[in-house]
Amino acid sequence: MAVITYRDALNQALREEMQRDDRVFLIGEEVGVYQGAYKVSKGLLQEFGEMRVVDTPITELGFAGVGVGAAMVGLRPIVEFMTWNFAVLALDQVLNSASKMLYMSGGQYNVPIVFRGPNGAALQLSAQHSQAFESWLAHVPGLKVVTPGTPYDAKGLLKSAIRDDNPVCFLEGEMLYNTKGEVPDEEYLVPIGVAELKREGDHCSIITNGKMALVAMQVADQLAKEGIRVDVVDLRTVRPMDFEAIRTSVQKTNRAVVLEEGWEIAGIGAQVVDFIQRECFDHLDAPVLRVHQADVPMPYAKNLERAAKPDVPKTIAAVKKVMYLE
Amino acid sequence: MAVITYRDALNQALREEMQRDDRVFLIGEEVGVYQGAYKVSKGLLQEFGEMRVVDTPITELGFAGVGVGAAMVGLRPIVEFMTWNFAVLALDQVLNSASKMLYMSGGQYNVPIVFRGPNGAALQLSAQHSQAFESWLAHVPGLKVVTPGTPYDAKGLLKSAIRDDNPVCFLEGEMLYNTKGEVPDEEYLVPIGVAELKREGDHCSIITNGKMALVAMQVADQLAKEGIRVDVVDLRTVRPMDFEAIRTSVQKTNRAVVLEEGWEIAGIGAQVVDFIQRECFDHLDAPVLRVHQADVPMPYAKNLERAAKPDVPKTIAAVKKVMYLE
Amino acid sequence: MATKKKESGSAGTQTSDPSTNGKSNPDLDRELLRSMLLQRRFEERCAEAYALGKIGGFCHLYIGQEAVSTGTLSILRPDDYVITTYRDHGQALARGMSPRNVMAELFGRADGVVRGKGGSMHLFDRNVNFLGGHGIVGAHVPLATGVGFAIKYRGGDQVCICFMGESVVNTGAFHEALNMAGLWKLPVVYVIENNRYGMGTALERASAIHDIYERGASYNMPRAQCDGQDVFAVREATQEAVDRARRDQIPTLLEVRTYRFMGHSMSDAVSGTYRTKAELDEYMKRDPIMLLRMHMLEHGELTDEELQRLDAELKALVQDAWDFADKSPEPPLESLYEDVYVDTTSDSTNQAIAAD
Amino acid sequence: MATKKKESGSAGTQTSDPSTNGKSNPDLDRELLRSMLLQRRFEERCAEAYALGKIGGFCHLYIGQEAVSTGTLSILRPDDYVITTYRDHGQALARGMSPRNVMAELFGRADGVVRGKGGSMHLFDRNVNFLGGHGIVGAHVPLATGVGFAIKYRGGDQVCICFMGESVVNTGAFHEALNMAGLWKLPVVYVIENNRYGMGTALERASAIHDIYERGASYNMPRAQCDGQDVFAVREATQEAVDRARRDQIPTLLEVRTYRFMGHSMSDAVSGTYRTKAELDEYMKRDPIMLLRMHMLEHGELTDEELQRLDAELKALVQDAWDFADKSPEPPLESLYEDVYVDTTSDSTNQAIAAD
Ligand SMILES: Cc1ncc(C[n+]2csc(CCOP(=O)(O)OP(=O)(O)O)c2C)c(N)n1
Ligand SMILES: Cc1ncc(C[n+]2csc(CCOP(=O)(O)OP(=O)(O)O)c2C)c(N)n1
Ligand SMILES: [Mg+2]
Ligand SMILES: [Mg+2]
Repeated sequence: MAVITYRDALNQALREEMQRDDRVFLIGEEVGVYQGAYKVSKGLLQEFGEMRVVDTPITELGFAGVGVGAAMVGLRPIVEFMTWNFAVLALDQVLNSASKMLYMSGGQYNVPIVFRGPNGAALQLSAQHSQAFESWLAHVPGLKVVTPGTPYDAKGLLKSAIRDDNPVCFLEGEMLYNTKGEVPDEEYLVPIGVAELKREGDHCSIITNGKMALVAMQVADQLAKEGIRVDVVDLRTVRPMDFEAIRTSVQKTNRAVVLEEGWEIAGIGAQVVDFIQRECFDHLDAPVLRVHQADVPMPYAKNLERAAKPDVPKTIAAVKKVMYLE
Repeated sequence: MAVITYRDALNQALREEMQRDDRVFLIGEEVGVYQGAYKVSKGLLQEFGEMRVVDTPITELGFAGVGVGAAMVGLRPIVEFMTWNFAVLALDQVLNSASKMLYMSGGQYNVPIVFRGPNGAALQLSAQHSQAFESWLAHVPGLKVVTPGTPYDAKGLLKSAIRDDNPVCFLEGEMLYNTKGEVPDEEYLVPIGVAELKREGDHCSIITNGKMALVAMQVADQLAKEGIRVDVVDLRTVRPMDFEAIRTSVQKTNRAVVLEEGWEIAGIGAQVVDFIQRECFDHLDAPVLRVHQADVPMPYAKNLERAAKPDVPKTIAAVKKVMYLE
Repeated sequence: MATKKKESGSAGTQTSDPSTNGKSNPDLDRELLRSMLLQRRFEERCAEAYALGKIGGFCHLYIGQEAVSTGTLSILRPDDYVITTYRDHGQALARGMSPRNVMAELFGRADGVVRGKGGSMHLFDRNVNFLGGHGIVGAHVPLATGVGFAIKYRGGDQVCICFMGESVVNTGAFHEALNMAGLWKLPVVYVIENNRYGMGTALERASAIHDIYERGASYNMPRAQCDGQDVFAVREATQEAVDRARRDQIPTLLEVRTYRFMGHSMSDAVSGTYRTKAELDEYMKRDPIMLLRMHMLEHGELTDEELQRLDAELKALVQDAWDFADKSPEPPLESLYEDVYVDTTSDSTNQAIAAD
Repeated sequence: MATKKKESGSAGTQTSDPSTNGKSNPDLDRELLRSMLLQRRFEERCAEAYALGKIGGFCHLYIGQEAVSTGTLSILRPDDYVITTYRDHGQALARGMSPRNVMAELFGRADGVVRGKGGSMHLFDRNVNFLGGHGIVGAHVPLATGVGFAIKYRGGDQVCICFMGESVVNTGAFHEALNMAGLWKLPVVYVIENNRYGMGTALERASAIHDIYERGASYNMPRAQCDGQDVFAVREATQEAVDRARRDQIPTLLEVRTYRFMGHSMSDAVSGTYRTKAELDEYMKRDPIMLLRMHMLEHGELTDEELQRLDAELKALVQDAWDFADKSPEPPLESLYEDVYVDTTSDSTNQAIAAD
């Protein structure tokens, strides 16, 4: 297996699916001539031409709608948002057009579209460029919401997303693009809606997704040194959520910490907690705790940003707390 | 005390605050000549003139931004969205401008603005006109989110919202406008962030907000006939949330049902559950259950819509289940 | 009956009178009349059904604007696309959707064209490439641009017609969508049904300019304005725009000046708040159906007796639709959870759903 | 150096040459030069600080466009308002923000003009009515319209200048905001800094029309285009627009043609991907600071020696800002939770925060 970056894994997925199906095209800001703001679409314009790699004006609402319209009549658009922060402008098309079209049309018009781009905070980009949107998107029936944390998952899930006949929101991470991991040479898919137990342990479950899966793995490593063995359940998809994987893990460990990138209030972590307390009530030895961004817009200064983000020490502290170790 | 409608209560609040402070103005679609799509602003154009009751083009993003800009330089805008469904188009201004301005400007520019309008489902308006937005809005630090369920709360909270120096999202209900209740003749305020125990009981807590407070009251009435006494905690504000009121009730009843209007996944109900299991872990005699909209876009047909909405029978069933009565 | 036109680059205003250009076409005219009268009779019964509580929610009638739907859509081929707003009954019928299934939809029944899921505002029919029925003002305009993009992508010669009210020209979505269509040269005809009011707001109170087709200039787009009460004028203007789109993949912004004879929706008074009874009466003198009928009578294309017969036939058709809708069952409760997701992928054998 | 103008209603194109209109004004010219050179020297050090990791995040330099900030803002009164994009260092300095506090902000320190909360993209300063520094393309344009609304509401004669890149003219926010300003006649000057590229996308690949000031026609708005490398041309065009706004509360769309000499942000190559080195070199021949300097030398307003002295002085000023920033502490950790909400209401004694 080759070791490649998350960025290259996405690039491979795009290229392979565009080769496989000529209804698939990529549209967004700077995806063509510029090769992608984060170079995810590198080389695609050269290989597939201007009709299939489409540079747009800065019109998130407009080009998201163009994607939905094209999907209604048989194409399979991949809409790149330079970041999900800008996609707020396009939410009406994601929510009121894409997610509801199949339902409103009584099953006649499905919308096979992927909305993708980096999500959440990078480094010192401050308030308007650092938001994590999985909680908003996961709230919405009709959407699927995917948050891969590794190159392997990124490639396999993006391919599944492109083939899916429903609208899929695909959340990447600027901080993930350069991370590396093993990716098979042969074709593979990672199914949407299936979590992965990325680390096995029996003392506590850490339920997480996306970029935070990396944090969870570091947490697991450090805790292992202290003899604490944790399950790391990487949800990978937050809608539909793999509740069975959560149940299995928590019924084994009897304790859980939910680690998410975004804000606390009505975050997806709250949903995970809701499920656990409802379905594993008698198994729980301690309240479930959550680790998340501080309840503030993201600040610019390095020290403040660090303090605002969920991280390894905060997660370790939460694990120890649910284990009544302090 | 006069018995008036929720609509008139809002109208009084608008009028009184506009009389009190000439920096306050109302802006939105059809608020003037048409007297409001739901007649909430009836008579205000006549009393305050065109500069303070401003009809806009259909440009939610634009006029929300106009409000934020005006608020930055000292006015106190009330931005009416004809419904919150259309406010999706304006979310960038709510989220990236209003909620973050104070933070980004290092405390220099606060945004004293109220975004208001009907939220959630009315009758048979189908998918694009029936959504409840409190969960999305409550997710966001920098916003306050208010959901009054009675005329008394509507008036008192709207007056507080207009006087608040922060951005406040004020969610009304089309189905509430004609409901009636007692409203004092003299001036009063209802503080933002304070729940009200609207019914006292000791068997189970129902935690709810907005329009669902009415449902909860009916539930309480019906259950009372069967000898089941419930606490009805009407949150009234969902950000900041009155966690102490929740704690007090649940530590008394040891059982809770959370009733909300919107969808389940990452809904504010999940946040309430998260709090309860964390803070009242040892007090709980049963898992907390939730009642919410079915996880589908809202359908048009009467029978389907009824089946999709949270209602009295579903809530009663949930209460009985947490009481292990079936 | 006159058409005023201004095309990109040309400064002049051209006037023509297609309705009296000598060539009489009785068969076509009867088709047009039939189409318009069907809409009228259908919607008169909608108003009745609404009053009876058989139709619920928002219901926006099209009465007064029928020359626009019929005039434009009579130019299209079956494989062309149509997309519109919540005020969609007229276009749905003019495009050939079944009155039975449309009425059943309005009644919220299982045989509704969208299975009772959408109601009045969300009529869709894949059989006639009718892409809805959209409720968020402006939101369907980018969709139309996307349909135009797909046509060009596939190298087809189809055309997409996108209907919208005049309020839409102030929305960001309109601007973004038309800029892309102008930039990329897509085969879309954007038809503004300028009925002078967006709900209770007169055009002049919402738009900084009043000849709104001029906004096409910002998008390097041919543009025209025509009389929307005159079905021939609408046809002529549409034909030019459709030809340009089909042949040269050039989009057009077409402003059709019309008027709605009913309130904005069933809960809006017909007149009094934002427009006078006198204004309404004035416009009703130019009822598009009456104008066409007069033209046909004048040109000997129609006798009074034929008209009576047509009217009776259409009334019966609408009654049949009503009866059908009335008898159609409520949607089954399990359908609540259907149509949220399809469980196919592009790998599956069920590819038809994604194909066009 | 020429100004091309087109005002609403008039079809002609007018050419003038304000820089050689005979009247020499050495004091003013020195002020302008000082302002522009300060920006240049400041940003050269920003690039250095970024390379050293003292500045983080996104950092968009303004080098090459200094005649726009200086030219426009030199026309304003202290009580006027300014609002802009993430590319805000130049305007911040030209408006009179302290280089020390700006640099401290870029360094993410407690003495930063927004306490380390915002960084490069979000400079705000209430003391000079500088309303930010906004990161979402297009989003601040409605804010400017709102500021114009507030001015009119209060019956004042202030003006708001809203800077934006040329990409902004394609956004829905721009369209919605300008329509309202045109409709309501608000005292706002919308200044498009057309530097030909939105990140890597040339104007011609993003906008269906290329003389983008013409979009003003859709909003019944006076409009003009001018040379953005010529500070005098910028001043003249701004003066007209500001007068119109202040006197008659009429908004203007002013397109200023300029060029950025650096990459879009610090992570973007200066040339190679989407523009050639040759193109860049061509434009650098019209460096606005060089042009002004030449003008002053030619007119005997400045000696080489004076120039050296000015440059040395500004370099020292920037060094002082750097040192100040470097010494400023990190923001205290408890400030993380400050500035999320104010705990005042309009009842409280602390009304100043809401007053203007
Ligand atoms: C974004 C948005 N804002 C507001 C509304 C409420 N609304 C529905 S129709 C309408 C008026 C539209 O007028 P126009 O575009 O002229 O179309 P007409 O109704 O005249 O056919 C309004 C304000 C909406 N549906 N969507
Ligand atoms: C809505 C939105 N989309 C995309 C971006 C990313 N972005 C930041 S600047 C920029 C280019 C803007 O170009 P222009 O308006 O010409 O201004 P310039 O950078 O040339 O000064 C883009 C695409 C953004 N910040 N906001
Ligand atoms: Mg209209
Ligand atoms: Mg630019």
